[in-house]
Amino acid sequence: MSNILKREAVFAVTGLVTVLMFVEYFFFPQDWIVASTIRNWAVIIYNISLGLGGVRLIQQHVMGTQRRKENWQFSALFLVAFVVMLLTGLAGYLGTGVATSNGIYNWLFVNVYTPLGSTAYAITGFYIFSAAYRAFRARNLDAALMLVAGCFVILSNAPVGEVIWSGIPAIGEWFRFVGQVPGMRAFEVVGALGMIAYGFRALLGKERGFYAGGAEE
Amino acid sequence: MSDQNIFDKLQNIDRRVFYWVLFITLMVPFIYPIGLPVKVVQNTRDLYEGITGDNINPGDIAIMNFGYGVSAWSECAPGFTVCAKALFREGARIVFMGSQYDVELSMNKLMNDAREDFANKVYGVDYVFLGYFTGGESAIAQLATDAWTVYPSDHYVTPDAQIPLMQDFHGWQDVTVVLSSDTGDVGSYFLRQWQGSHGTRLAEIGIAMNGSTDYPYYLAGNYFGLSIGSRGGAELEVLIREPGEATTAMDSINASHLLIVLAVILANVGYLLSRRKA
Amino acid sequence: MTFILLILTFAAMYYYMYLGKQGKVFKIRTLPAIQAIPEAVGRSAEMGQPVMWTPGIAGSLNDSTQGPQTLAAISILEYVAEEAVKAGVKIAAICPLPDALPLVEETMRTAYMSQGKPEEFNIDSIRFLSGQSAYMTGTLGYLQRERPASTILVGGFYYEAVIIAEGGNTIGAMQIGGTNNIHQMPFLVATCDYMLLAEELYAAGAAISANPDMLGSIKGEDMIKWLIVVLICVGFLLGAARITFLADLLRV
Amino acid sequence: MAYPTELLSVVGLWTGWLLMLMIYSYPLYKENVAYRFAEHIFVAIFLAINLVVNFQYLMNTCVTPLLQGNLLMIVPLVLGILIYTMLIPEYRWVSRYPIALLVGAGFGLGMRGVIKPSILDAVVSTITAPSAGTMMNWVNFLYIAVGLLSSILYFLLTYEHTGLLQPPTKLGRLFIMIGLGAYFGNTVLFRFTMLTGRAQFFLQVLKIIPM
Repeated sequence: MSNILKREAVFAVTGLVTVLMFVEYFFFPQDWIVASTIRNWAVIIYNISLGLGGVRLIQQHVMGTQRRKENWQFSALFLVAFVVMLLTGLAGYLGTGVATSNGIYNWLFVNVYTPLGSTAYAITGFYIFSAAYRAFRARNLDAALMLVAGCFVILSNAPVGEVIWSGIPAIGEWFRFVGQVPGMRAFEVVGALGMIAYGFRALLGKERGFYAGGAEE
Repeated sequence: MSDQNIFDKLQNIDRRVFYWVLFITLMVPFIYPIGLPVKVVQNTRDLYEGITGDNINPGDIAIMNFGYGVSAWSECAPGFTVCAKALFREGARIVFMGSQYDVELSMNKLMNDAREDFANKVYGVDYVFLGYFTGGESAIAQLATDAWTVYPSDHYVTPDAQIPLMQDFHGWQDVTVVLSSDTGDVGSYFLRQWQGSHGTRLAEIGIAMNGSTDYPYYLAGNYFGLSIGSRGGAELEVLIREPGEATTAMDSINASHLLIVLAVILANVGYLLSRRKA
Repeated sequence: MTFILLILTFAAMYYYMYLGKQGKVFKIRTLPAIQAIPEAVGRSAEMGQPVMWTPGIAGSLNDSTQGPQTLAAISILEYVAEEAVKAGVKIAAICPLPDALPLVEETMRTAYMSQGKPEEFNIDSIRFLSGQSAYMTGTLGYLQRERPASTILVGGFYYEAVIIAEGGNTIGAMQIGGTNNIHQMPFLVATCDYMLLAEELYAAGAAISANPDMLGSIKGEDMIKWLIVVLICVGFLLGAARITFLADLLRV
Repeated sequence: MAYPTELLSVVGLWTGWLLMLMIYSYPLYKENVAYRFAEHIFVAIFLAINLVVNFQYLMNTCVTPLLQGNLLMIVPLVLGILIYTMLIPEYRWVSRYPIALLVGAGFGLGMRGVIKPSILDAVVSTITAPSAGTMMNWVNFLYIAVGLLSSILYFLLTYEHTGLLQPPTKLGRLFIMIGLGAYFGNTVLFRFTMLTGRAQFFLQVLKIIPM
């Protein structure tokens, strides 16, 4: 009994919910209350599940601090910053319903989170540039074609391309508006079929990857 | 010293030298601007014309989705701002929403960048800020069929029942056009659950990286218009005749793009020479 | 038309999965990147250097677009580990994904056991680095210190692919890349000697794990690809002759 | 946006500027204490904002309606909490039910929605002849059709690329490389634009250029 509860019943839920989504799409022009309700549940469950990654991260830093592991000071710093931001945010929310109504939370949000968010995400600009010189080689026909197309698109994306040679925008735009389309469209079509294959295996309960790291109980 | 080992020496330059050269190159044009003209391409023109003139009537409802966060402001905010201005000037009513934790900051920035347009608009009547949502594709599909379950209230916790605009917005039937600006997948959710399922007019104010994957959908008519990256933002600023952040950034884009193409060419010339020698 | 194509796709996949269950084995075509694995391990044996495998940080297992890439990467690890144990080469698995760690360990341990050398398995050959910058810094540090002769960069990558591939390239390692994330493919193509593009990653995983369901559904996919190819051929000729019958039909 | 005058805002501006330098000390110099300090602050604050914003959304969409009488909302609330049994090994199997519902809804919506835009519309667009009769339009029409055909043939996974299939599949891989090249070009524009924004912020805070 317990094995059915741990495996077959789970796959049945996946399959049933998937079929409900199909039934709504193909047989209900407006919307179907059953599918709409389940979708609304999925939104809420997804929302609650977002805390999972956080729990693991907090566990890791609490252990790091307790056991004085290497660089434990940074784990302590993490916990302090996390608690201050969490409490001030919740205080703001419980007070007026909008977290940023709390002065400390709003100040940290605008003056610490915003610059750090932009800075961390933009770091890739550095890496692309050094990789372009040190690693991007036309080692074969594939890579050569890719680099030629890439350079023309780069120079046609920047207005300066036209100043260098009037042909650049024309060739660059051909690559952007025609040249890339078959390759990208092939990824689209093949990707769609890949998603359907993966969903179909999940529908039949043949996809072990989802359930808690795929380990069989 | 034969030219071949110059390239070997250049190849082993410390990575940090490249980083300093790039960062300085990006700064110089802000101090000494050049201001080259920006040519408008068809996909951006279709986006602008699709939300102006007789394609939008006063009172129509448009959804504008902040699918980008503070980290992509320089890429998406300029184009997003121009589209919001254009829609307001056509008398459209706008529902702002977003899938990022910092959507409130993006909304504040928009209200500041387009303050003249927001000045003569009434909150709750001409526009509403619904704020953050989560739930991935399920939430976007649910927004199409029963919007009030995804957003029982706006960002300021005012229940939908007390917001005039929300009385006319319950699902896809009430929406004339959806504009999504994404670093992530929400644009493709609107594509599958709104445009693909109900034929809603959809356009993307996209990041440049997604330009290649978005463009075939524009060609197939799934997107009626498409702006690609900060270059698209600069083109939209040309179309609305109000130069802004994207136009200012174009000079740095020019300098840095020249630099990377030179780097690729230099590297490969050295590589081919050393391969011929070997 | 959407309904018909969906049912056709399900039918094709189910039919070949059923045949697979009956024992029919579908062979995945030759993938140069997988054929190069013995060569990569051989190079490490010659140079007395280790082989490095890493799956990228995007692939948490219950993410429907990234998870499958990690599972395919772990199947490829199984093959690499077996070849490495046979050749007596050290293998390092650098994994930034907490939920995939048990699977990585289980795969490495089984590889050593299947080659009859369970005692040679060393748990320290699996390194866990949490967080993208720690993962990038740690992997770069490993590349510069240990200087592996070959690196296997397959799985769900984000922009750490640029840095790790460049690091491997500048120490002269032979690199095999593979991902289904389009945004990282250009960088891996430009920096790796062999590359698994998009669905090829899953095909490689299926070929190695010989999972009948996986192979059957891939065969079913191929049939639908043939159908699409026929539709395009016929449609193109009709379109050129300005006959829009097929295009209108597909628009229904 | 004008340069702030109020003390708290000026302090905030310079805080952001210093944190940026701490993060960029990693690529521009080397991994160091300042970088690790800024990184841990960022991850901590990002996680806190994540929890606060999602808690707020959960209250609005689930708890408040539940307290206002929509008793059905107890189901997703309980199922959502059950996901956390994943952290307790012996009860991990319980977490499979909420995950099963998420996976079922995710794939159900994904599969039903992907066919029209990503397959049918793609084929229709490829086989629709250009309305305008210019030579270049017809060349592009042929190019895209042949390109898509050969690229899809390249992705046939259970057929060897030999014999009759060898030429088209080899050609298909070249079309794919052109697509990836354009993608690389667009990625450069994206990454450099974000770094440009940081270079601008650097100069603005130093008042070298206006805000």
